[in-house]
Amino acid sequence: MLKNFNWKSALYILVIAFILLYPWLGASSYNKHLFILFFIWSIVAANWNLMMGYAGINSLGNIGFMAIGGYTAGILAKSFGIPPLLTVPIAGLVTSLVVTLALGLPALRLSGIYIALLTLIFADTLPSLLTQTREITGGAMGLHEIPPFYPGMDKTGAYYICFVFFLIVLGIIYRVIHSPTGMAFVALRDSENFAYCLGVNKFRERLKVFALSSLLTGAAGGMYVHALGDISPTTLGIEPFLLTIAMIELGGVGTFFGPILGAAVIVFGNEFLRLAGTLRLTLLGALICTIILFYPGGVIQLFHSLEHQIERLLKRKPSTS
Amino acid sequence: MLAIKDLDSYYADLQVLRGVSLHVEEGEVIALFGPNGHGKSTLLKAICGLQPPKRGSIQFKGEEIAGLPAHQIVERGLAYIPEERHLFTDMTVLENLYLGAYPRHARSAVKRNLEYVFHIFPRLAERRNQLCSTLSGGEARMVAIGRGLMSETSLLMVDEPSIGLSPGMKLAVFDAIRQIHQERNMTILIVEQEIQHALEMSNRIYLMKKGQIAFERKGEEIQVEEIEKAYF
Amino acid sequence: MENFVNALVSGLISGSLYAAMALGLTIIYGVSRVFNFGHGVIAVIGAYFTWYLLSNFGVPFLLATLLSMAFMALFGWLLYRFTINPLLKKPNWEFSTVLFMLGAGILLENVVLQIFGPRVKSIPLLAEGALKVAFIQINWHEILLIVIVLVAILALSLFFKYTRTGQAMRAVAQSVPGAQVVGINIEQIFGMTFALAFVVTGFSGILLGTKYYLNPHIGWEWMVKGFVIVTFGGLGSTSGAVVAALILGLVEAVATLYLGAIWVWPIWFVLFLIVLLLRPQGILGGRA
Amino acid sequence: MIPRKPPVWLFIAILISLSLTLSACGGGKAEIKVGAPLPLTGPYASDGEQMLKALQMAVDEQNAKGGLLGRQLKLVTGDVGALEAEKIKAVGERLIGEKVGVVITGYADSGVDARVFGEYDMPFLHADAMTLDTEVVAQDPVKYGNVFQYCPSEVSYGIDAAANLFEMGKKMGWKEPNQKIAIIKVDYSYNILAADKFAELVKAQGYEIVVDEVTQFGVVEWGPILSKIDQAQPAYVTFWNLDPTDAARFMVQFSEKFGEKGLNALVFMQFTPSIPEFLELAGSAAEGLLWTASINPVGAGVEDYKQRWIAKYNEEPKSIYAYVTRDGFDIWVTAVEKAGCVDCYDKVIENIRNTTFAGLAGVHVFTTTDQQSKYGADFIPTIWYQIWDGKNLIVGPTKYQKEQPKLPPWIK
Repeated sequence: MLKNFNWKSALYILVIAFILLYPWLGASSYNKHLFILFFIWSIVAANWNLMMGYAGINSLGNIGFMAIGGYTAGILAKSFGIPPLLTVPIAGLVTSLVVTLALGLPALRLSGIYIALLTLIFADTLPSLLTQTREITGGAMGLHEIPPFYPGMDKTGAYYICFVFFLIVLGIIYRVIHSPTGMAFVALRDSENFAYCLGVNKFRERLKVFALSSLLTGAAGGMYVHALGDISPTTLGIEPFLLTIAMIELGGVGTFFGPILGAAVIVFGNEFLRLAGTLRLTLLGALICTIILFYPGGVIQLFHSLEHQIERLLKRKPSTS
Repeated sequence: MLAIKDLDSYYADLQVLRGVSLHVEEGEVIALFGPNGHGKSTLLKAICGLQPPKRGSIQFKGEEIAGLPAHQIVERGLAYIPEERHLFTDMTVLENLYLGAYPRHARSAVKRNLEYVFHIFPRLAERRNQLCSTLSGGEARMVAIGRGLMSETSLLMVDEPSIGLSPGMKLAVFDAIRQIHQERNMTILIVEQEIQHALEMSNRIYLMKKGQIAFERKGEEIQVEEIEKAYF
Repeated sequence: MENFVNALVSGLISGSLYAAMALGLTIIYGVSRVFNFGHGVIAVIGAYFTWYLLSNFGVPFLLATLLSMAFMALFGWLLYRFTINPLLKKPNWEFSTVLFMLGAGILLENVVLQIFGPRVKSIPLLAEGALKVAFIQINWHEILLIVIVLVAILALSLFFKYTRTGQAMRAVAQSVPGAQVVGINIEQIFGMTFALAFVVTGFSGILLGTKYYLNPHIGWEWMVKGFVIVTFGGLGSTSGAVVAALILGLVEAVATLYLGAIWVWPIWFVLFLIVLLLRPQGILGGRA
Repeated sequence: MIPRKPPVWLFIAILISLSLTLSACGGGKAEIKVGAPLPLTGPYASDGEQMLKALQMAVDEQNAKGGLLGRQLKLVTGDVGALEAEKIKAVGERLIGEKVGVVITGYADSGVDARVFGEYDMPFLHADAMTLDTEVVAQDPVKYGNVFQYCPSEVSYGIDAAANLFEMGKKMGWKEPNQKIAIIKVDYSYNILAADKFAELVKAQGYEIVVDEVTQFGVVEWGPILSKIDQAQPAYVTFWNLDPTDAARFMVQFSEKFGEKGLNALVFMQFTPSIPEFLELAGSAAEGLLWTASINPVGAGVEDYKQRWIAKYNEEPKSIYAYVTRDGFDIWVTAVEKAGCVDCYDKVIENIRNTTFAGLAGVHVFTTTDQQSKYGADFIPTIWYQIWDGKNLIVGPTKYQKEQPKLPPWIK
């Protein structure tokens, strides 16, 4: 165990410790807000990456999953007074059930870009469904004043609850990636024929990922509405969609830490870029283009090269001194 | 005509060709034998520019062509007929053949070459307006060879032309290749697993193993059994 | 009955607009397998460029269109040469091009916003007046629109069938190694494909601009509809895209008439699902 | 395949430029920050631009006068894009973080900005015209006491239209052929709540809603919906959709369908023709259209303001928000001057509550229940316009009327 303890583990512990202590280190409400967004979006991105990067399901509809979860939790809490401790898991289950049956079963029989387009259209259908059901969902107005996790919750409370959720979901994803199922995905991704020989049932394995990923994304939607209090069809708009895709690609597709790093860059970067006024999106677009052209592996690639350099330094030291 | 020296080629990090050297003289038929996965196809792809080699030299008609893009190599009169055929399946036989004459130098000879292809493969003339996706395996192979001939080539590289064909079709394909060699005095480099047939028509053979040339012989000097033994 | 026929006419008009949205997309995807996620913005740029020439220099419509086509061709070729081409050489090109074009889309959309401002612009109609037959009434502008779209599609299919470059594009579309083997310069053909597709996309932007009006953001909507149509009709198939566009346009009109506008997307989704499950390659797509 | 070494310097350059932009936001201490969440990108950017110009001009003019209580003002803006709740919240949190003394916007809303700024103490003045933002004030006046809407809410459109639309026909000398009404509304609370209020009130008057169509933004082909209108032959066609392109397409296609054939109906729109693009896009198709706006540049001093605007920006003010945003600013300035301090929020808010301010949009007096500007001819009037010769002519109410309404061309 001690042998495994290297500077990297130290770094993880430092980061987690920092996040834990941050509200006590004089974080402004704004910064806490950004961290909450970061926790939730990185979960959405990580699950999306689980589908896209690991299971090879090129879904473009995950924002829709999140919205289904968010609306489910919001309606349950607001109209039926169910406590958030229950609405979040129910939101996840409902999302998983609806999405897997209505979208996963048909979509996974298709291949490649067709899955992408079917899921995209699925997500685009949701706003008109919301309009049709506006007595319950509020239509374009959305749902507001959704009860927080507990009465009188402040930003710090939401911060810690979302952080715990963030750790749990990342833990699940980590386990999944390193489980036999996860290995099967990687085998599928790398060589379909080889995986077939190993007896991997592609459809079933993919359906499992689909169900799990939509479950966690739906739950993230539930967390979102309880932490922030509102949801409306604008959450399904083109910009959140683009930004989440950008998180995954920017961070590094098919890596565990990629989407988390990407979410950090986008959530914090996008907010900082707000200072650039109307040039914000121009700069963001330029940033995405630059990174893809010069860092095709995403930001994680940069970290890997840094890691190598640090490791080289660490190795060299004893011999020189 | 073709002289290869110390060719190294990689597939990702895996070295597939290790210092391959061989030569093909004008009018010769050269057979390249060797077990599967030992670099024969890679060699042909390296020559025609589909998978450029990492090191070494390829001289074609005295000119260095290693590392040139595929289309420039075809324009110099070198045709490669891939094992996978790579036909344009949603086009007719005729369209496929016309596209074979895409290189500039081949355009003036389209009519003559087309007649010649139909002379060698009368069956293609019957099927000229049929989509390639509807052809049988043997017919598709004929289109692939015909498409190669259309490029007004001086060296024809054929990769496993008989693979996956019925015995009768195999014979027809080998006959056609022999006919092309005899009637047009075409230089041919052929990779084949049907050792017997290929050996019969070759002037010389090379045997490749583990990315290297194991040996080179005159066609009449070697027996099928000897080659088969060398595989193991 | 009267309403139904009028709805069909509306559907025909929407359908031809949708076909215009899908054309450029299907050309690029068909040849290079790059899914252009910046498609809508490219159309918007073509339209804005034309609008700029029309309103600031008083250039005649036809000349403005031609100039903007030339600009789009250059733009497409440059974009391919300096960004897509290097990306295509990398192992995960399929998704990196998607993301790159997404990023480029955001970038260009906001460049358009910076240059031309947020206010809505309009491109003048192609013709005034209307044709009346019994109770049916269609504007000449819209008839012209349908005709232009049909002519453009016909011209494209002739180009693909009979010109050397067009044949080479089809060859590349069907088999890249096959095309290399017959001596087609892949990079050159890709470059020309992007130039051609950008011309077509820019041109469609002009047509759409007459009806939709222009703002820097409108392109995303065109793109999403274009995606639906292209998939519905069969990726890479021009004729499939046209058929799909007409079907979806008609379905939209009839659904609006009898059920209400809000039903259009859900019905599209179900239709889409059915078509994809029965024919995963789309209505007229060749291969899955 | 050997991956290319990424140019680390490029990445570092990006990081540095990011942090430079960041550090650039640190400012002086003595100045008062005016926070402004505005839609600067996205579909509402053209209004957002006008709001920004109005606030910039207000701040500049105040500073030229020696500032507010001797302190210079500084405008701090935040882009809320397409009015996504998430963005408004983030922008809100950031403005609060910058310790702004007041938050003013034309509109920045998807129904959440009142909630975001209601959490804090400094005054928040908006002209969202949305019940979603005033109902929270009514529900919790203590918590949301700092939120003011310096215009009436959208339902006032419904109330006003139900009261005056039928009068307009009579003024034209037109007799309604039946009591049928068509409602075409977009799924957006600003429009839907107004339309629903209208429907409720006219039904009580004995009218019948024969077409009730909800759409989403971005309708291109109005044909099928126009066919429904044709079939139902209502006496009134009312259109509630904020998007000027939707509205312009509707009018163009309406006049194509009924221009010659005729339809014995008045056509009414909520607000949208006030967005300048509408007239440009709809052109002659809009002739004869009736519409109302609940905020209008009708107050004293509008002409002078317009001249100052032209002098500063070399162009005319382009939307109603070029004017009305200034009222929000002036109300706050007056209240601060009266209080003699900026940070004494309770005092400032109390002064705003007791405002009687004659501004560019009329006389602002806030209601005690939900703190929105009172609606009415003596307060903030809803003005009736009819479009003739490409111009918006004021046809009501009587106090402001300049022209007599006339029968639209499609009534034969």
